Amino acid sequence: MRVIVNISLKEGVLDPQGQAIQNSLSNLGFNNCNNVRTGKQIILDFQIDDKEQIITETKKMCESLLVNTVIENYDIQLEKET
Amino acid sequence: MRVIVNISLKEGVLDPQGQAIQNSLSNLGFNNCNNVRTGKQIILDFQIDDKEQIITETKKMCESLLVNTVIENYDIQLEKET
Amino acid sequence: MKVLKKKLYEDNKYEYMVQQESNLETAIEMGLTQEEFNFICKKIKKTPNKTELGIFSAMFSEHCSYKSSKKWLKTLPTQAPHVIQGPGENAGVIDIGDNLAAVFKIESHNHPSFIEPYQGSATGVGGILRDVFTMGARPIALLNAIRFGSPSKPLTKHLLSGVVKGIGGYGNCIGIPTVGGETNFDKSYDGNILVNAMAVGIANKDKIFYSAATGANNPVIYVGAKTGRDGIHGATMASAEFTESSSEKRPTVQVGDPFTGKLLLEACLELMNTDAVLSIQDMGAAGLTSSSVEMASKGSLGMFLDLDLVPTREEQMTSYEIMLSESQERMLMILKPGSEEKAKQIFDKWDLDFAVIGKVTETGRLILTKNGSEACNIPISPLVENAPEYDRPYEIIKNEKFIDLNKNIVNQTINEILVQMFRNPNLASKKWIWEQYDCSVMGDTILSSGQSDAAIVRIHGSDKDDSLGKGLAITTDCTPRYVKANPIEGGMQAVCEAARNIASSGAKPLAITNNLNFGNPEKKEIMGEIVGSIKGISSAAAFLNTPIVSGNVSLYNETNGNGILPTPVIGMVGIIENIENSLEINAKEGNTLLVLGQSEDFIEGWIGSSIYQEIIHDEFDGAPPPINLQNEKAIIDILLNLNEQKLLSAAHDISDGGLLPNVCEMLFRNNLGLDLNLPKKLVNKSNKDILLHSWCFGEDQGRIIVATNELNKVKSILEKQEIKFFVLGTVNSSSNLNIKSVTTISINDIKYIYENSLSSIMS
Amino acid sequence: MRSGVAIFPGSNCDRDIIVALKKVTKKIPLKLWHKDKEFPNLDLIVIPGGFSFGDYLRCGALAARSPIIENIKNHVSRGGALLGICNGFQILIEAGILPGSLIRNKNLLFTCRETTLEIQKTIKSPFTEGFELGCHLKIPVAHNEGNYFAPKSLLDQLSSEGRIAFKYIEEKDVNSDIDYNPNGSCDDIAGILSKNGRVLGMMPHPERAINSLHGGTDGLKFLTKCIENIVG
Ligand SMILES: Nc1ncnc2c1ncn2[C@@H]1O[C@H](COP(=O)(O)OP(=O)(O)O)[C@@H](O)[C@H]1O
Ligand SMILES: [Mg+2]
Repeated sequence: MRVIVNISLKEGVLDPQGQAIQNSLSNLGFNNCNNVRTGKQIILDFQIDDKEQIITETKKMCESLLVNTVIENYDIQLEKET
Repeated sequence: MRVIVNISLKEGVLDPQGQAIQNSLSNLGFNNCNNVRTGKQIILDFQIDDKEQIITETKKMCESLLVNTVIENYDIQLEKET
Repeated sequence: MKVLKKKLYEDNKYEYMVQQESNLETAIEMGLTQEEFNFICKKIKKTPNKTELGIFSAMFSEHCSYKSSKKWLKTLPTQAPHVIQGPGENAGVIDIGDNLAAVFKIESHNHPSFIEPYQGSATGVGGILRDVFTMGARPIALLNAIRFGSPSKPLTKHLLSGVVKGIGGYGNCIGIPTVGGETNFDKSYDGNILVNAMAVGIANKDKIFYSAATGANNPVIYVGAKTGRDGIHGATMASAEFTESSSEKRPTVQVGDPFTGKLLLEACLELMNTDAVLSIQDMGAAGLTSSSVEMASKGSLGMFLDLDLVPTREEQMTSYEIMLSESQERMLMILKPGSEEKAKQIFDKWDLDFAVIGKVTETGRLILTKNGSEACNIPISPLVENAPEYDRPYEIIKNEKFIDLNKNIVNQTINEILVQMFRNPNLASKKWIWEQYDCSVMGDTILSSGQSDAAIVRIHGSDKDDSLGKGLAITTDCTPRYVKANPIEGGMQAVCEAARNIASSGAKPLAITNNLNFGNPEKKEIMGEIVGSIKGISSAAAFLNTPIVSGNVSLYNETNGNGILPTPVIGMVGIIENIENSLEINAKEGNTLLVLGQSEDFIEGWIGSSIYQEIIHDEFDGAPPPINLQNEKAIIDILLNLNEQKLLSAAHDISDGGLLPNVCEMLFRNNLGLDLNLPKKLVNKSNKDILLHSWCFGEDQGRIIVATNELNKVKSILEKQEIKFFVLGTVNSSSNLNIKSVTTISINDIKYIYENSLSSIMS
Repeated sequence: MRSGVAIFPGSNCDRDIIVALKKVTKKIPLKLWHKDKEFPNLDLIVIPGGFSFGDYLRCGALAARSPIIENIKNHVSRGGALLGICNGFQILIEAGILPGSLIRNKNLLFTCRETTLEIQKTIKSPFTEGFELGCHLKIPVAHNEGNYFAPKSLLDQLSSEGRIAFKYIEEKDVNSDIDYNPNGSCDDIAGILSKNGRVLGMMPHPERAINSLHGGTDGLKFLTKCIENIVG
């Protein structure tokens, strides 16, 4: 079973990368986009199938390692195996 | 209107960061996860509302800047404004 | 306040609300005391609104006002003919000849780095760099003095790895080499790490920029990055003790943007090359508040700012937020009227915000408007000149216990102790750290981490066809366990070790910047540590003619009432006229090693508060090694003298761990060996004899090991000058350090431990 | 010999390479700004190291979309020589001038240290022809993302076309755990050439080894030979 953790910067936290990307986009002529933020994804493949267990474990992983909860938010998404 | 671009490494491209995360996870006792890959998200806020135009533009952005198509895949997700 | 804060993001009427009057309760929540609040009301003849109170609270915080330490800082020696600018400006400035000046300062980012190690340390580096280039100097080197808790704790690893990544992340990206530093571990830092960053720059002596505002009606300019809601009230956070609930303060971390930092650096230096800038100040702690107040106060003028003109990153920011935001990479400048357009072009070229946001006034007041109405109107002088200054009670506690060798039973051999020492990350190589720092960008690094006792950076362009050029030598030093045992001796020791390190690299010590890291000054024994250290630093700095030209104080480094070891870090800068004479620590085959400052009669080494003691007894105790300033000065002078005559090929001062580990360090690089001479009285002692151990591991001060190929010449000079010395032996290619009839130490084996201990802890 | 150095916001080794080129050519190279749409014909353009655009998005990605890149491509198609060092190499890859990709170092740490390079057998190129096959150069690296990655087919192609300029190589006498390959790059690749041999991308910094007092002089030797052969 595959789980995707989406990690984004908390509202109000500066995202210099997003700003630099937005500048480049507008230099390339893309002017319809007025805000760019960046985030991370971590894709985890579990060997077990118990959804509840997977979610509980992923949460623990996020809090203890994957996410810098000082400046980042996260959400967990379950994906069907393809 | 908000668009999320999910960028992931192509199958077969080495992901040292994913590997390191997996090692750390298993050192922390999380052993149910047998594969970790990392990806990026780019969140774009558009000032326009025409969905089709947004998607066409986002595709262009991806091909010309946001994605290194040699090693990365991407998908585009439209989000309702909140 | 909490309820209001929550509303802040939802309710755009907040601006109106913050202009409401405050009361004592709000003042206390902002970190002010009742007396301070009453004082403010009296001085400004009204009850401040919340913006005004926020400005007072920031300016009165320990971080900005130095209220606990000011009385004592004034006693530091700050004068010398070579001092151009002492403490009080963004950085200290000294004359280094050829119409050039060295500009340098050290600063702490302890609390933010504990909360978010990467961003906390990165913004620390960014901040200290701005302090230096604000003065018109191009930064040429960075150093870092960092301290962590027990190395075995997972939290320590997390913090260390984050801090090192953050320091490297900023310094590497902005392209200024990180050339040295120091790293210590002690359980007292478990809940309170120290991250002190030092930057050194070079400016033309007649193009130094200062912060004092000049000329009523001159335009006030905001440049750099946009203002966001980051780090609001960071200065008060830096002045508060940590408690369990301080995690609530987390969203206040600032994010560093070294890319914008680089653009700002280049743009400012480019602008400073014109005649447009009258005064300039970076926005550091307490952002726009401290920069505007300090500029106005130093010029005895007032300032008017229209906060609607401040470039902001987020919507509906209130005057309170704009004034107290600690967003990074911003500067405030006063320009010559009429030069705005020229200046703007430069900032446009570098894609940076540029805005005229107000003007200098003669009112002596800080007046702010927001949405067309007045948001703040207060006199400036009480913010600075009348900021509280405490004469806190203190008690200097000295551990005067003499550690009696005869009562020490040893059951370990010299080899075993050496192995434990080099396994200890305090003594092990810090290569794992410094390899993450770009040490050679800018092309002028001559010697950096691990190569010599002080880093040497060439003064750019000083190399001409006929000369390889001159350089600055830079080091940071402090031995907190000595300071704990005796603050005065410990303070002196830090200065002396720094000076010895500078001299051991072949350079002449010139001046000091210092970072005083302590616990809660409201406790009289901690205040005693502060006062004692300052006394020690003062006497040594005065004696060695290395005045203090800048510095920083970080107090309340406590978690749940447990203070850190007192840590007054000394950053020292010296000069070497010919970089060809720089000295590494690595000895070469055929060199003779001798210790300056130690005689044949010396056999009983100082064990009190030594690393040896920690290994044998698992704790530190006893008086620290005493400092004799005359001796220190004498060996520094003689070393420089010998080096000028090109008689030396390496040097290394004896510090942590004592003589033997420091001899080993000189042999590591080239895998060399030595037959070590012992004083006659020690010959035939056993491998476990306490006297022999104390000779090998005692931490007596005032000693430097030098390597020479001209033993006879050196000897005769030393004898003539009546300098004590002891010949240790001649370096050979055997890779064995042999102590005759006692033991043989394999340099390769020990080196392996030395080089890999830290990386194996970290992986 | 007319050389130019292309400077992007965030470049930070521009001054260093200018000093080095001046030392070799006795002339001050032309500074080119990332927005420059025109500049005179040059014999050599160097894209220096640094963190162009903060390394944001991907190293070199934003710089590779700058206006100057078109001109640099024209310079290359005219047969001009082009050298990308470190971030410059990353930019050349992002701009599609050189193939493959540069990903995070294997140890995930920024790494600054000396490396030893071995000159490979290559097609005719001004960047290698001054050296005997297999000769060693000591040149430092300092980067976060220097791990050259390419599919097997591309690696084979590069090798058969003689486009691998140098590889990291182990020194004999070292006694430590440290890997001679500082970043984990495929086949220990440290630098690659374009098809015509006139473009070189390399991670190590030759401009940091031009002084006997620090870094040694192998970088100076390298740059001197390159310049001799570019002028021809
Ligand atoms: N955090 C650090 N960053 C860079 N270099 C460091 C750091 N910590 C230690 N070093 C380097 O390691 C070497 C040894 O440091 P230290 O043991 O403090 O030396 P000494 O005892 O001679 O003062 C020095 O060259 C120093 O610059
Ligand atoms: Mg030291």
